[in-house]
Amino acid sequence: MADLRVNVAGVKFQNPLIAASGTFGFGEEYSEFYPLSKLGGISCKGITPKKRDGNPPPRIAETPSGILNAVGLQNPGVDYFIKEELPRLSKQGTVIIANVAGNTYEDYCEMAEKLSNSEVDMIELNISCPNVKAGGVQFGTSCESVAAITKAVRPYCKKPLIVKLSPNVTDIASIAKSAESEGADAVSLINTITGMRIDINTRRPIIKNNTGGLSGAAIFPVAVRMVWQVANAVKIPIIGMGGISTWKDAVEMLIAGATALQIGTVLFSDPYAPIKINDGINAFLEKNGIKSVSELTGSIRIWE
Amino acid sequence: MADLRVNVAGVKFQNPLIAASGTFGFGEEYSEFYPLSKLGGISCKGITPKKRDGNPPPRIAETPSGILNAVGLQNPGVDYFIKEELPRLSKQGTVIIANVAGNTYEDYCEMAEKLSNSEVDMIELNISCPNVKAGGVQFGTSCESVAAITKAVRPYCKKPLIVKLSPNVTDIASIAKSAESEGADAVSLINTITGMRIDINTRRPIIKNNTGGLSGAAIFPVAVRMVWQVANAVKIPIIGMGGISTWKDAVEMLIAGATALQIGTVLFSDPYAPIKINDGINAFLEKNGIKSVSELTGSIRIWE
Amino acid sequence: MKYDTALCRLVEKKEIAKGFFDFRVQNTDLMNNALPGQFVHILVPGKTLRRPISICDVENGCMRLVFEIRGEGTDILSQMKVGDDLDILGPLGTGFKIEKGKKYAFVGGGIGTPPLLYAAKQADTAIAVLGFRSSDAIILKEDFEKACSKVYLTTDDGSAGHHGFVTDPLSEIIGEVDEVCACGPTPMLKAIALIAQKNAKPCQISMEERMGCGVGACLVCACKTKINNVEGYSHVCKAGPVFRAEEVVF
Amino acid sequence: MKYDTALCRLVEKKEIAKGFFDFRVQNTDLMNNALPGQFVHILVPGKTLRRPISICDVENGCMRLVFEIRGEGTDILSQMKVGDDLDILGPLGTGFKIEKGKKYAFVGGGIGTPPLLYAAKQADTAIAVLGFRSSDAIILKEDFEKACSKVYLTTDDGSAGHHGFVTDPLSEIIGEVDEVCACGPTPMLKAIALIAQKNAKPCQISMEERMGCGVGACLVCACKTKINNVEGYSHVCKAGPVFRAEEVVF
Ligand SMILES: Cc1cc2nc3c(=O)[nH]c(=O)nc-3n(C[C@H](O)[C@H](O)[C@H](O)COP(=O)(O)OP(=O)(O)OC[C@H]3O[C@@H](n4cnc5c(N)ncnc54)[C@H](O)[C@@H]3O)c2cc1C
Ligand SMILES: Cc1cc2nc3c(=O)[nH]c(=O)nc-3n(C[C@H](O)[C@H](O)[C@H](O)COP(=O)(O)OP(=O)(O)OC[C@H]3O[C@@H](n4cnc5c(N)ncnc54)[C@H](O)[C@@H]3O)c2cc1C
Ligand SMILES: Cc1cc2nc3c(=O)[nH]c(=O)nc-3n(C[C@H](O)[C@H](O)[C@H](O)COP(=O)(O)O)c2cc1C
Ligand SMILES: Cc1cc2nc3c(=O)[nH]c(=O)nc-3n(C[C@H](O)[C@H](O)[C@H](O)COP(=O)(O)O)c2cc1C
Ligand code: FES
Ligand code: FES
Repeated sequence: MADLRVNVAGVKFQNPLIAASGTFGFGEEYSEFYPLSKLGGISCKGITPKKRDGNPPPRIAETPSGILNAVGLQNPGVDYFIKEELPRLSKQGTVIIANVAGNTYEDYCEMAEKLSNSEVDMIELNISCPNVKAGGVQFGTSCESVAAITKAVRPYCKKPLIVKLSPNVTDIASIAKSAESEGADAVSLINTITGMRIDINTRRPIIKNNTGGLSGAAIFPVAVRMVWQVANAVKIPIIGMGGISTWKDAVEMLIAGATALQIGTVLFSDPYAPIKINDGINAFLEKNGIKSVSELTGSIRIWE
Repeated sequence: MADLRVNVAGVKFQNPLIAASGTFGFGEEYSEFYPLSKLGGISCKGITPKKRDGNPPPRIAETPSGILNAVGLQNPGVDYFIKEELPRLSKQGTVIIANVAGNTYEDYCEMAEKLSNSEVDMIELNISCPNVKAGGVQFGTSCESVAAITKAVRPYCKKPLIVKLSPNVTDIASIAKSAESEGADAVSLINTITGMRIDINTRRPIIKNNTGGLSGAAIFPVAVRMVWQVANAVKIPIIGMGGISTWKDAVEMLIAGATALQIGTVLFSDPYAPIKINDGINAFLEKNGIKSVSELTGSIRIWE
Repeated sequence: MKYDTALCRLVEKKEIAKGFFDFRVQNTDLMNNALPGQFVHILVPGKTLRRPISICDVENGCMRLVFEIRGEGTDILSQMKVGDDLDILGPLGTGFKIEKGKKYAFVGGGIGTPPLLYAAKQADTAIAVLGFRSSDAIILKEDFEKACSKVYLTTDDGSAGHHGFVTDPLSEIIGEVDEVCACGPTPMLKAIALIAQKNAKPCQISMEERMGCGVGACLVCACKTKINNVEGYSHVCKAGPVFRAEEVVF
Repeated sequence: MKYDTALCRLVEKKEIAKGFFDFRVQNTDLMNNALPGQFVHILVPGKTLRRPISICDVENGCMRLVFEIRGEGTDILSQMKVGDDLDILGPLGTGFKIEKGKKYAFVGGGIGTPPLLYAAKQADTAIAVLGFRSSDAIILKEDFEKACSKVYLTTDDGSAGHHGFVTDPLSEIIGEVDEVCACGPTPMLKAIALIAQKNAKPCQISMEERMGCGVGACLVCACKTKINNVEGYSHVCKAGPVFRAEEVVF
């Protein structure tokens, strides 16, 4: 058995596989399949200061090798999360990451403060959600705004702070640098790429929100490229995600520069994907005589 | 038979299906399958002021529902194109679009001038090629640079001018507006999305250029979204492309706001795709009692 | 376990009307827990999302799944061959609550009829009202005749049974029954809910929404509801697909 | 037409060594034009890109394709069943030029041997030098024995034939032949080209590169060449796959 443990900003994960925010709820439903301790961690459904109902349905559409979603951050609010979900979650033997989204700086700061006094292990700033009208992705698409929000939240955040980046930008490396320069402990990427599908008979967008976020295997090559670009630009660790579907994809993303991984969409076709991917990584490491998964991180040999 | 003719910036196409630049060469190879007059038009392989050898191989990799390529603008140069390829091409009974790429403003202006005195029907400014070191996509990723290059080329270009946009940007609608404001007669989008794949055994990028441009069905929902955004922002016609693989995709792209379409990657799996797509569009129009394909353009009914 | 994934062997396949398929698949573990009105989530080769299909019946060691070709996914599914294995996640969701000693009306429209069959078989007394587009789209009629004391048939075009909608026979018999269970297109469900309400009869309806995970984690399958006077979105895959009619905000 | 797409029925399928498949497909129109060293571009269900496979032989109304499972595409291909139709684009590229009255050495390494068979059958006099990893990866030996006056066999591990590389027997016999035709891994081709050059024998080699269109339009299948003293990229799918050895820049 190879060593699958990874360390992201001082937080120890028993393996690099983290369930991606929004695809795993608060873990309860998937604990029916396997103990949550099999996972490196769980990035919980994005929470906001108050309960949110989310967008009207339909919220999902299929695309070639991918899906669009526009849930719109439906969630019970940060207080409910801390009181009702976290006590159970923090006993599962896996790293718990709170994923937070707000409309204003104050929203983010308030949540960071509350969560800093809770049992969560890390806080992930979701400044890249494309499916809400105010806030969300707006904070995530320029270097200035990313620097500003990171700076604003940093003093309130006593937990390791992850900034989650949007791929809907011209230069993700500079944006990652802005987050790093204002004190982010890690970055995670990529969130979904904005997309659209239209029903040709009704001429209506399939998703009621008109646009949705593209995730799944289709975006994998874009995610690998962005993780690699960001790895070249920052020193803080990267949690890589976007379309990882097989253990090979996982290895590829680690080689590109990721220290840990999140997987989302693949869970919908195979709830057991994290287990299978961990097994696959382990077999790959053993076969190649590599002792620890962290040796893969950033080991890409680019062509000069 | 429904009316499949479309008009882009005064140029008449017998149907909306145009072969995408770089996937169809100068048409010769595909004329083995069907007369080129079956196509609405051909956007020729991107040309530069002088002959270019392009990038070292491998230049292509497969991804889920897509491909990455980094040809690097291998081409025989504008003079050769005008002298050796165009005479044959302009006799094929289809619209001929010259796709031009350069390293400097002068490069673009020189080619626009030469081509303005040639038989080509339109000129497509490729300011979005991600696979060359100098020039290429650099011109295409900010409003200022797009405005500047369009402005520079405009006086030299006596043919209808199409500006081809890169999807690797934060706000494609503003970029389209910049092109429009400096006199572009049409915009075409999307070029490829930059991506990367790594061989997990050698830890080398599969493509020798390290990164490549993602095309094919995987990017279709992103292309639809961008065409829709641009259609909301500009008055000039849009040539929509990016992952169109079936007649349904074609109809969807038209509804999103495109006046004409380009198809590229699908040709690699099915050289007959343009014919089949035209037949499918025609059947759809007939079934729904729609007289002309142009009635579809921009007919999306968004959710308020 | 409440639900799990499993490979289920396709042991019998019939096209019971043009474009309507009747699959029998084998997997005792999954079936043993299955309740009427629950569904399974089927992996379709080449597709990212599973497809939700109701459990039509559990019988002779087989689970029965009846579906119509509606798009690419169901088309691929219809091409599976006897002997192939289907990757199924289930049983999922909250189904119909069928109580002892009660008399039920099962009202189904088109491809909404399959989930009612298993429920009808569990009811002590059952009347079925089944509506179809036309005579060539009629499915499961004999099955309901076996399971119910009476079956009313309607077609939109009058090519079989009563010419009209399921609401016509339902209005006539609603006085006789204790409760209504319905599945079908949303406008039909809305009309049925209204009839039930007017007659002060409890009514359970099965809703449809596009799904991701199928287990309640991803929140994409939202259905507007009003429960205990609080408006919000409930999840068709976990709180549903069957809701009490008065809970659904149409 | 020089080339076209067509559905070709898979009429015979054998696993001739572990992971090596021998397909016979039927389509007279495509085959009638096929020349030795040309290839076909096969659509693999679920994949965006076709897979290039050499034409191994044309015989008894069938085209023979021999391939090794190397990744996902060839894996899917290997699962096709007799009776299935393969969507094939071909015949493509420029093959071996086999001239009357000449004596050829056909030198193949591993999965590089198949394209040489059809060429060897067309040569008036043929000697084959075939190299494999080990005895359990030997393919087409009997076929070459029928087509050639002599077959030299080598294995990397010595488990069959000569222990060593194809270059050993080739060096011995090169004096006897008029021309060399080779296909296999690039380092092998490079070594063979050198031997041919030293012995002043013409040499044709078949190159591999990742492909898009397969017909010469997309320019992705570049191979560095020096033709008439001009260095540049030639296209494996159209100018190749077979090049004169001195034209290839290794
Ligand atoms: C709880 C539940 C039970 C169902 N039971 C049955 C049944 O027993 N028999 C049957 O024939 N159909 C049933 N359906 C509908 C069935 O799921 C859809 O017809 C099917 O998903 C369409 O898939 P497609 O790929 O053919 O269509 P496409 O339109 O190509 O599908 C695209 C996407 O939209 C989703 N989608 C499209 N239509 C629907 C729909 N009506 N409901 C939910 N998702 C949809 C698909 O699942 C897929 O993700 C049920 C739906 C739900 C929610
Ligand atoms: C002209 C020509 C003739 C060939 N003839 C034969 C033959 O007769 N028998 C045989 O077994 N193989 C042959 N090959 C190699 C064969 O094409 C590859 O093994 C096959 O494409 C691998 O596909 P995959 O999906 O299994 O592998 P993957 O690695 O999953 O393929 C990913 C992509 O890379 C491409 N690729 C990977 N390896 C190669 C390669 N070596 N050459 C070209 N493209 C590659 C694939 O086509 C695909 O586009 C030939 C290649 C060429 C260029
Ligand atoms: C249904 C759904 C809901 C999501 N909700 C959130 C969210 O609340 N917060 C967030 O940061 N990302 C959210 N995401 C994005 C994912 O966490 C992830 O970044 C993205 O899906 C790419 O990974 P994947 O391709 O493995 O799914 C959501 C994705 C999906 C599919
Ligand atoms: C092999 C290849 C070469 C390309 N070369 C060019 C080019 O020279 N100029 C250009 O503007 N776009 C080029 N493109 C981009 C296409 O024209 C098109 O914008 C893109 O592929 C998206 O369309 P598709 O998904 O239908 O292929 C190339 C694409 C491919 C796949
Ligand atoms: S489908 Fe995921 S919550 Fe219902
Ligand atoms: S594969 Fe397109 S030019 Fe060779």
